[in-house]
Amino acid sequence: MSTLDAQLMANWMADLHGVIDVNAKMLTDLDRQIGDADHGSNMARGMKAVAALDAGNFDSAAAYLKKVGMTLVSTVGGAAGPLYGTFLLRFASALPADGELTANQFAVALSAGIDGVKARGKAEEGDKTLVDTLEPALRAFEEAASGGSDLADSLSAAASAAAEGRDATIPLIARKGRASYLGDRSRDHQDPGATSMAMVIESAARTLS
Amino acid sequence: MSTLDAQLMANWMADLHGVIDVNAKMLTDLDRQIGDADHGSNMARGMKAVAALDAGNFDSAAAYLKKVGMTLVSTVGGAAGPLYGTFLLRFASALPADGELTANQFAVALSAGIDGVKARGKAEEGDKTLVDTLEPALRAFEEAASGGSDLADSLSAAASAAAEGRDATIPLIARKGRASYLGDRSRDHQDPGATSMAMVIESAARTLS
Amino acid sequence: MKKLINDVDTVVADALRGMEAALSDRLRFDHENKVILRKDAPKQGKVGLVSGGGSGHEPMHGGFVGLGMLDAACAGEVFTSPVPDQMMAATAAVDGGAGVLHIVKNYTGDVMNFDMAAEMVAEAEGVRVESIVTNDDVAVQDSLYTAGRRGVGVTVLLEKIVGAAAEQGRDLDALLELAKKVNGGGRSMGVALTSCTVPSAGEPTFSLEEDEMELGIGIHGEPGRERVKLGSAREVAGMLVEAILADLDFTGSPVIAFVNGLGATPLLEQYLMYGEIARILEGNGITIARNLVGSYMTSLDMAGLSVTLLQADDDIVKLWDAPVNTPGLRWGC
Amino acid sequence: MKKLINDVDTVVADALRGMEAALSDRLRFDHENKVILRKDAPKQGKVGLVSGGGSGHEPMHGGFVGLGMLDAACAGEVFTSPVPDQMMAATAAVDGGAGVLHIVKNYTGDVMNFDMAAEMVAEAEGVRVESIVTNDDVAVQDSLYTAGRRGVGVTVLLEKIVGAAAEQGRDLDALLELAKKVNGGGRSMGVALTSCTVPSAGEPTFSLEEDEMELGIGIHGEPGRERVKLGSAREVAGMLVEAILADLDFTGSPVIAFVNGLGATPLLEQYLMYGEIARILEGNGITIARNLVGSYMTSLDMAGLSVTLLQADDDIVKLWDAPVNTPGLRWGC
Ligand SMILES: Nc1ncnc2c1ncn2[C@@H]1O[C@H](COP(=O)(O)OP(=O)(O)O)[C@@H](O)[C@H]1O
Ligand SMILES: Nc1ncnc2c1ncn2[C@@H]1O[C@H](COP(=O)(O)OP(=O)(O)O)[C@@H](O)[C@H]1O
Ligand SMILES: [Mg+2]
Ligand SMILES: [Mg+2]
Ligand SMILES: [Mg+2]
Ligand SMILES: [Mg+2]
Repeated sequence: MSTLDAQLMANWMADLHGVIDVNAKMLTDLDRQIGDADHGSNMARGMKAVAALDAGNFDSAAAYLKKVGMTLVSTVGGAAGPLYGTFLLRFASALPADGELTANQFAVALSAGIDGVKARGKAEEGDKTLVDTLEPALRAFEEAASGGSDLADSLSAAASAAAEGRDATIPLIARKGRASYLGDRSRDHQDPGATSMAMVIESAARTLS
Repeated sequence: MSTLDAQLMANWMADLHGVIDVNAKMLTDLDRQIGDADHGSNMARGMKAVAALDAGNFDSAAAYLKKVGMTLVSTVGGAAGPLYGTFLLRFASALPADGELTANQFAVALSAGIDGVKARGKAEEGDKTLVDTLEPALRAFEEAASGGSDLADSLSAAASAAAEGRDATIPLIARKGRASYLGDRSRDHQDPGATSMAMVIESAARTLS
Repeated sequence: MKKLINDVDTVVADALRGMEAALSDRLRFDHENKVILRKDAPKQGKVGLVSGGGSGHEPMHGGFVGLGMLDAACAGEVFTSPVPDQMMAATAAVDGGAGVLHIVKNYTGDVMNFDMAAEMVAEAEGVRVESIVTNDDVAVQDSLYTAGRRGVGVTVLLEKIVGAAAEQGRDLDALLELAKKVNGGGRSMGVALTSCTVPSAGEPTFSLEEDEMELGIGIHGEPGRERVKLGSAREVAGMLVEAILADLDFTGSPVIAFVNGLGATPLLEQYLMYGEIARILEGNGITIARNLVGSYMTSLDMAGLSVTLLQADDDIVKLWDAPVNTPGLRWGC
Repeated sequence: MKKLINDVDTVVADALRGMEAALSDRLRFDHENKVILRKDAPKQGKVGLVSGGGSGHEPMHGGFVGLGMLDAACAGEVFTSPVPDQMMAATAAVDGGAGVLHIVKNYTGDVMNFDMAAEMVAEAEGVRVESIVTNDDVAVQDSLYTAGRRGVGVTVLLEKIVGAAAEQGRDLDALLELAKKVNGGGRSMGVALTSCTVPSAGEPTFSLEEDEMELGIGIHGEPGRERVKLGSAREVAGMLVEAILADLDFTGSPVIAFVNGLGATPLLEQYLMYGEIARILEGNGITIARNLVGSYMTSLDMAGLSVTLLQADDDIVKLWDAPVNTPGLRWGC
């Protein structure tokens, strides 16, 4: 049972901050191969700023996560900044003000976040972007939840699907973002944004239930 | 017995041209260590221009060698250009118009050439320059000649002394030219100009008698 | 990695402090937002010109702020688009009541961040903002399957030309139209001989063999069309010009020819390449009205260069010749 | 070796052809002698200013030919002094009856070649020639046991300042005196992070470990004072400024501070370093009257930079501010 408040979301972000920090070099290395070698430092810079937010200053989960979204927009830059920022802003807007966090509420918020990402970046599943992590994660989450799983189980289903979605970017040819310049040569590389987004979902599974 | 004419000097220069060409890379490598990595290409450029002169157009050894000196001045550049050019201009000016080339005449010409180099470059023996090849060569030549040796024997004495003078530059600290910037660090390197100048004397020994 | 920096995290902030120390007689610095401004901004009644992008391309864009070019430039982290806050601050600071034109290079990050900024600033401050997205790099296929052609050398020429027109007092609609004409009539192609090294990454972005070059390189070290054998200057010039001419016909009007060093390529080689390129253009019946040779849009310490051709009608040539006074480009005053 | 060239033997000739293609509206080229001239040379009654040296330092010297700077520059082979024929041709071409000043960097080859040229041109053409030999590099001990300090950054400043004075109509004696004052009041110190590669040599002149730098580097890759561990920008700035201040007192008058990139060092790092240097100078009670930041005197593709300080009295500052119109330096017109 998770109480839907700023602290819960701050736990998520604190966990994610740690994961991104540890993996920043790896994310940058992935981006070196098909991008411009900055995804790890971009995300780390953003999460550092997020970690400096004090959950105590926010009176709801939504208010806190909106600030997280704005903070990412204001600090990450590049493609990831607007995308991660929009994801969290829309995710936050779809959350109820308080109460328990239910699987259904999470699904609605996740779906809203994904819509925001797709509207901003115009990518579809299969374009070798972080959408390739998000879409399977949402599908798995919804399937689990509609089959009666609680938030925790639905989140772990989503996390597995996110990891699979991330891995599935490897054989793809990129059609959006910087990697698309490579054409065929983008094949056989794992997408950095899909990789960091899988960390987001995995971190949610660890912290939100 | 050597007839003092343009053709004799052209033989000298043709031989030298071949030697410089073969050793250009080595001279540049020496210059890389204590200079600016161009002595070989400077000398090769100059000797190529000298080789293009037609001895048939000159009515004396002196006229031909003056043109060689001017050609080196006009094509070599750097420190070597004025020094080699002055050397040959002064050498040429001290030659008699015609007749046989005697040991004594060669000694006078060599001495005049050296005076020109020292006036131009202000280097003394021991400064780790081509003067360190020239001075011992002149001393050995004069000693041999005054001991009754003919031109051929005096030249081979000079060539041995030139090689020794060149080798003797290795332990020296440079006090003139670009190598002097190195101070102590110029020690344990053979001077490029002393090396090319030894080829000049050795080539003279091969061709002038 | 060998760089004259203090800390990979403060490279841009430190460089802006140094730039301010050197140029505070003509530029103003908003360090909080990493925005470089004309000292006299906002100019009442003049359309404000704002550009920006990742740092590491200097003098672009900060070095092009001044009379006859930009009113403000936003400096992102190295090779990373600036964030909307920076663009909003810049836009608000240069708005003189006649609206603001955003000059954006076509990269996903730049476009999305400038988009967000334009939306937010229009809402918050009521400033009218238009955007021109430059996309002149013929190395990238402009298709549904890519993020579209990248914005490269034309951006510099556009900032000069549209900057001159803004200085003359043209309005936002006219400037947008002019900007579209410039972007539509310009094409570029680049080549890298060596990789750049991003400070925060600490090692070269890619590596090339001693006899290889990357044809169609992007200014952030993005891979190009193909990796080919290093050729002579003449051959390389041929490949670059050919790729451009295959994409757009340049025989119809005179051109501005721009040879741009990517960072580590000596001016000696840039001039040498310009000579080869000019010869090829002449052979193709193309007249060069004006030229620019130098390292104006760099990629940190990358060795290589890019070629940009721009169709230049009388209006464009006159605007090109108009006075400009920026740290990176100056003439006529 | 990776270079955009056709042939190591024709690099300079090819680059001059390209420079002519780009700049023939304002410069004239004597390709036989590899001399770059002001289009309007000789200017009757004006003292002619001639400089030159090995190529590979662009824009110095050819890029400094034009109004308010040089009348002619002689381009030697890469890193090799030009020959007297070139200097004689340049001198004869720019003599407007008021004599000619040779601006020579203190390297044995340059000095000897300019000396021979001055002797010969005075004899053959009756032109009055004076020479100023710049020797501002504090990395080298100025003693009987060396060829003396090398001429580096001050040369650029001197060409600008004395060029402005020549444009004003000062006579040869006055210019020589001014040139001596500028040279005497200027000092420089450089550092290399990587070696350059001379085209004809085909490989780097020296090699440094990943964590080493050469303190006191010469612009032809001549070794410096010592090889030390690579430091932060702040530390490196400290070492360079300290070496300069130990050699000459700069507290007496304002200075012109010149941070010069050696080729492959990004402008971003140059500005960052300028910030550090300005801070140190301030801390030492030294006032900066004017500054110049950029790659004006390069060493092919070497990464590194040099710092030059110049004592600048009112006359010098006014001459600095005077209009200049050359490919490499332009303002006021
Ligand atoms: N149009 C897009 N839609 C969704 N995701 C995108 C899009 N473009 C890029 N991305 C994601 O952004 C990631 C790169 O982020 P980052 O390296 O931080 O930005 P940049 O490419 O500007 O350097 C990619 O790996 C990809 O997952
Ligand atoms: N002042 C001098 N007097 C005599 N010889 C000198 C002097 N300066 C330099 N040299 C000789 O010139 C050689 C270097 O020639 P070179 O490399 O062609 O010229 P640069 O040093 O201008 O590149 C040195 O090895 C030295 O022997
Ligand atoms: Mg990236
Ligand atoms: Mg040399
Ligand atoms: Mg980026
Ligand atoms: Mg040399």
